Amino acid sequence: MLQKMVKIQVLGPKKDLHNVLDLLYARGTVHIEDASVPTAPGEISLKRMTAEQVGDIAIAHSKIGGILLTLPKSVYDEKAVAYSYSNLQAISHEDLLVKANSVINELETATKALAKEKSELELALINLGRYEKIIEKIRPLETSMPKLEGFEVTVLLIQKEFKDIIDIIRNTLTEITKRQFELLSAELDENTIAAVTIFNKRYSDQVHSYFFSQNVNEVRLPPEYLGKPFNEIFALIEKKKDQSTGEISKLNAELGKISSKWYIELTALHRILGERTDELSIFSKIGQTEYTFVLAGWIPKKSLRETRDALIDTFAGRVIVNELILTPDEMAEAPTFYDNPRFVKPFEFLMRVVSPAKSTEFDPSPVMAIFLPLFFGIMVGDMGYGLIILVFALIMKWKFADRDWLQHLMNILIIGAIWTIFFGWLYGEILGDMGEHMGWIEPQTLFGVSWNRIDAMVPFLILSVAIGVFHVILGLVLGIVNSYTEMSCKRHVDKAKKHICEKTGMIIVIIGLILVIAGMVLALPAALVTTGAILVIVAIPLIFIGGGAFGMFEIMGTVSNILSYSRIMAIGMASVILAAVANKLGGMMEVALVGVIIAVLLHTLNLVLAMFSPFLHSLRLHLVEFDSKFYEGGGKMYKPFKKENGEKPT
Amino acid sequence: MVDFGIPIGAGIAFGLGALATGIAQSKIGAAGAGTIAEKPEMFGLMIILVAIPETLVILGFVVASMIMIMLV
Amino acid sequence: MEQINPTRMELIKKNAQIRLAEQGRDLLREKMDALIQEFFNVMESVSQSRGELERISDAAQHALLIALAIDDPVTLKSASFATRRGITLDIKGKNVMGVPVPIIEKKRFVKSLLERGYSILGVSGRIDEAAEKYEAELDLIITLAETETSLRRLGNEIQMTRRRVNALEQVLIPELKRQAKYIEITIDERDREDLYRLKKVKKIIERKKKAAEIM
Amino acid sequence: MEYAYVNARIKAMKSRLLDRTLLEQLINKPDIDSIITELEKTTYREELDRAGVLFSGINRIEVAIRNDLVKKFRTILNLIKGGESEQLISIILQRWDIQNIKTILRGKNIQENPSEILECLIPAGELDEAALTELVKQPDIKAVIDLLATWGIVYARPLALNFKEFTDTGDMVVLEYALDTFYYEDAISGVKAAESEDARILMKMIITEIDINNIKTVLRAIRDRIDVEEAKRYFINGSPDFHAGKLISMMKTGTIEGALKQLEKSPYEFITKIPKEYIAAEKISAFEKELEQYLIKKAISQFMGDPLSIAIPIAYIWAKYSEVTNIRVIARSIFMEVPEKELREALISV
Repeated sequence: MLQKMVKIQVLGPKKDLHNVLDLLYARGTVHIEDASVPTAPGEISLKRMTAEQVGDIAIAHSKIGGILLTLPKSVYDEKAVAYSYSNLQAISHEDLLVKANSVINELETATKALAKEKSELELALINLGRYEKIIEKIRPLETSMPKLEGFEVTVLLIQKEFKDIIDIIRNTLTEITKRQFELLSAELDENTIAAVTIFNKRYSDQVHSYFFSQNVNEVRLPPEYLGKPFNEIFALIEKKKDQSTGEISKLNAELGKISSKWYIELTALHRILGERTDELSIFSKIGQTEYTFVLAGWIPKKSLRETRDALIDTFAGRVIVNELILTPDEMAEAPTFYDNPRFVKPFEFLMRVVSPAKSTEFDPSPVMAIFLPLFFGIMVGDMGYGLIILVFALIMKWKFADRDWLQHLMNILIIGAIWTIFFGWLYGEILGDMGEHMGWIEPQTLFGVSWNRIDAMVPFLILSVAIGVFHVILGLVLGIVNSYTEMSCKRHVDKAKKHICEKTGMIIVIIGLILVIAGMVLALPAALVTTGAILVIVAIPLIFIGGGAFGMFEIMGTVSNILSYSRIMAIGMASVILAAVANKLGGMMEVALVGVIIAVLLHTLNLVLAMFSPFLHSLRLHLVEFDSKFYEGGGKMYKPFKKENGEKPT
Repeated sequence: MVDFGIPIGAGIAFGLGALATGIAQSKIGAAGAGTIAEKPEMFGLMIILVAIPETLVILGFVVASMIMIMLV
Repeated sequence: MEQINPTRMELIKKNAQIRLAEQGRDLLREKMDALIQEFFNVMESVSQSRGELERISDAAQHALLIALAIDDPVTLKSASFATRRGITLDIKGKNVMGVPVPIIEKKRFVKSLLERGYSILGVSGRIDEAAEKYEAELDLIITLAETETSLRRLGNEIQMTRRRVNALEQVLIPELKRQAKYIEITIDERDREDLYRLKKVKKIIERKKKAAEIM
Repeated sequence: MEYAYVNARIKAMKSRLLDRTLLEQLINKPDIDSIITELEKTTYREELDRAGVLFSGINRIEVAIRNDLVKKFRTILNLIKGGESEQLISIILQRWDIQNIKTILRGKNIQENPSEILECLIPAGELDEAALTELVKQPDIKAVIDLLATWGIVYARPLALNFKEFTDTGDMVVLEYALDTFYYEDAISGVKAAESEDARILMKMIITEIDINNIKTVLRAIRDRIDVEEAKRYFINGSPDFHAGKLISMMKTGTIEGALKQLEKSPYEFITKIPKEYIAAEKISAFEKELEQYLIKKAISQFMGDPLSIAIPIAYIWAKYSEVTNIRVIARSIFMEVPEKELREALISV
């Protein structure tokens, strides 16, 4: 369940601010909000506090970030970083700044210079590629030109639609160079023609100024390649490329050297400076007047008293804690604080991953804690598998004691495994039908049905759909409850009323439909069928009022949601059949050992599928079919002002 | 003569469901890969989303088994 | 003062000087009045243009800010490459009551859309507007340069004239008047002395005459 | 081309674009440094770190967001490498090539320092940083065009064709205009040749863009009292609704109101509803803003289009563009202490 939150205002003399913050930090119960924003219109907004050192630390932080960006990531050793970090943690603010700045002084210029040189080389390399492309295209043209001393080669690029200009150029060149030239042209690509001319250097200026005024472009090459034959240029470019690549790798090595020496310390410094900046940034949320400070925040109702008493005791009444009386609209802004019994925690984790609940709505995690493992158990339902999963989960828990998310998942698996064993007993399954074959166990009989899954397929399907009906109706009821609480919130009244209307209608439709269908299949008295039909007819206007035309589609959606629960039976069937196949194949083998190996392999496969698929589909049933009936999510998490432990850089 | 109608019908029911699931999952999988590339924290949600079209093959399986069991 | 010759001739000279100074003073006063009138005329237009300039430079700055904010500063810089060129101004002079004031050849800097040197298709209207406002500002600044220079020159002239008038009025004319007065007094004094002396001589002569009769 | 993969990645990238509340937070920041701190918490962190080595304050933000834009566009080009969709996306990104070549030509025309020119280039198109660096190194305009021709880059064509007129008149507009018309003509012919659903989607966008450009040109020409014959040169052909005839009849009304009146019952009717005082003041930027907003909204609404088509990359490109613009507007406005109301007016609302 979610804890009820209250908003408080802490007021006190400015000189006590630091101590108040220290106390709150140590308590770790208050989720601090910006106090300088007026909560109601007409209220004066307060000036914000500014922390003195926040600037310096932020600058050092981002400078170190900049250095880290230029360095290649060297062997990242979380342990070493953590060690270095904890060492740094012990130093005071001032010393930390001094240390950070000395590191910056030592590294900044060097890394900047190296990075700059490297990026220049890289840019040059890209351009060499561009030049190479054109040279490669023109090279064949040039080979057909005579090579003459004292003559200059110029390559022109001409748009195809101006190809007539070539003749004009030829004529003009004849005039300028007194026939001492050669001009060859060839198509370069679909739009351009390349023309290579060779002429006496004497006329260079005249020729170039003539070209300058025409609709032609000269091929431009970097100055160091001017006047060289293209083949030679090509070779030169290749050489230059190799050279640059070599230099780049040399620079990389140099950066790598710096990195291997400093990376760990820099990472630790960066992390701690980041934390300090965050910590100091809390100041910008605190409002101030000339002599007092005002701090606003949310606190769980159950810790309010304790925190208030602590503040009042410590500061001898100089600090006041006001509990603000909020309208439901304002309450909707409260952060979400999950506070569930231990066995629900793993499911709370799942919900948080998807989208945290809003503080005002019903938290589905407890319901999930009941049904998700139950569904899992119904689907897998095998004593053998259940035991193996249990052992597996326990081993994983023990092996990866430090991974929070894995712990949560394994806890879910353990609860699921217990249900699996129970349902295995019910179905009479140990490693599929092996238990029954060996005579270890018999399917139990309940409600006149022997729950052997392969035989009792239809009852199973009916059971699954029944679970679906129950689950979906539960979801709808929760939806009504949520909408009812929402009605206290003014801006949502209309929406909430409509939701209630729609959801009630939906429940009635479901019941009506069931009556109709059940009546027809089981030949129930006609009165029941008629009642069902009447219920449906009554409910449809309700849905229409609540959800409009779209609501009508929702009926279809809801029905298919219910049918979707048939997956409980289907996945279970798939699992049991695969297990049976494994046993059968294993049994068919002549050599016992081969049979056992095949059986073990198939059972393992089935087991892996069994852990994954039923879990996923139970989760899906909750998130898609169940939650969509009432859950909105999108709340902001309660983040009390305290040290975040175990926080890892993302 | 053996009546092939029932197994073929069951096969079609299951096969088409599986095919449809495959098509849907390929798109969702690609999109999921894209999303995870940008936001690794979405991994869990993506797995669930990829599982959603499995409804089709599961319903196909249910129908197929019903055909096989109820009509034989 | 000692070197002043207290003669009647000198007095006549001084009186002539005083008249001249007074005439000059009156003339200068008239000139100053005229200059002041001109000064106020120019001043009015300057203060008007100043207000205008302030307004237009605010608008220009705002337009520039909007352009910078929406179309990246580098786009603006790129557009500025297209429009960058020097400005040549022709400056002539004119005389207002003997004061040389500059006349800047009126050339409009506000360009039309097609004259800015960039293709209008690739440059947003925001940049155009910023350019236009700055061109208008430039226009105004140059007009203002002309009028403000005139204003300053007129101001200087007025000050100089006033100093001259003051010098005439406060120093030269009183001094001359004092000198004339001195000469007058001195001449009077001398006249009285002469009279007395004559009377004394007359008395002595009469006494001598009487004595001669008695004897 | 596997759109499922590519578009899923792009959609994930889209989900990391800054949302309204974050922009709102940025607007409420008191100074540039706190904007940087806020942006450091987003995907801009890496580029901010990189830019922080050389720049600070507003420049750091601007350089970082520009580089991030370039990086994202390059990512998209790399993702859809090969086949028709790459060509189509390149058509959209080529606008940056055009802008870059223009900048280089302008810079060369006034003999600007190469490093100054290089600073103004945004290598978000097909011409990468390497190519632009080499182009900037060329001594003059002719050499730039020659190098483009040498490398077989299409823009050499319109430039070579009009170079003579440029040398005769010395008017850079000739070359710029040649590039602009070439871009749209080439885009239309490229898209027409493709004849696929993707091409149809892109065509709609390009036509809208051409219309918007033409309407802008008409309004600007009316405002600056430019002769119809002169203005006609600057129309871009290719739009079925807003062809030259329609545009000329808009121009002939001689007033902004008259021209706007002819827009009634067209998709661009919305600009006739602009406040009267803007129409009276002939404030082109107000119209321009509405038109651009329309284009961007239309492009971004493509996210709702076919999820397995080019619509998604198109939408992303524009969404990214508008995000970067909005960040810049906020940063600049806070830097220059512009009142919040004006800041909000300048934002592109998405």
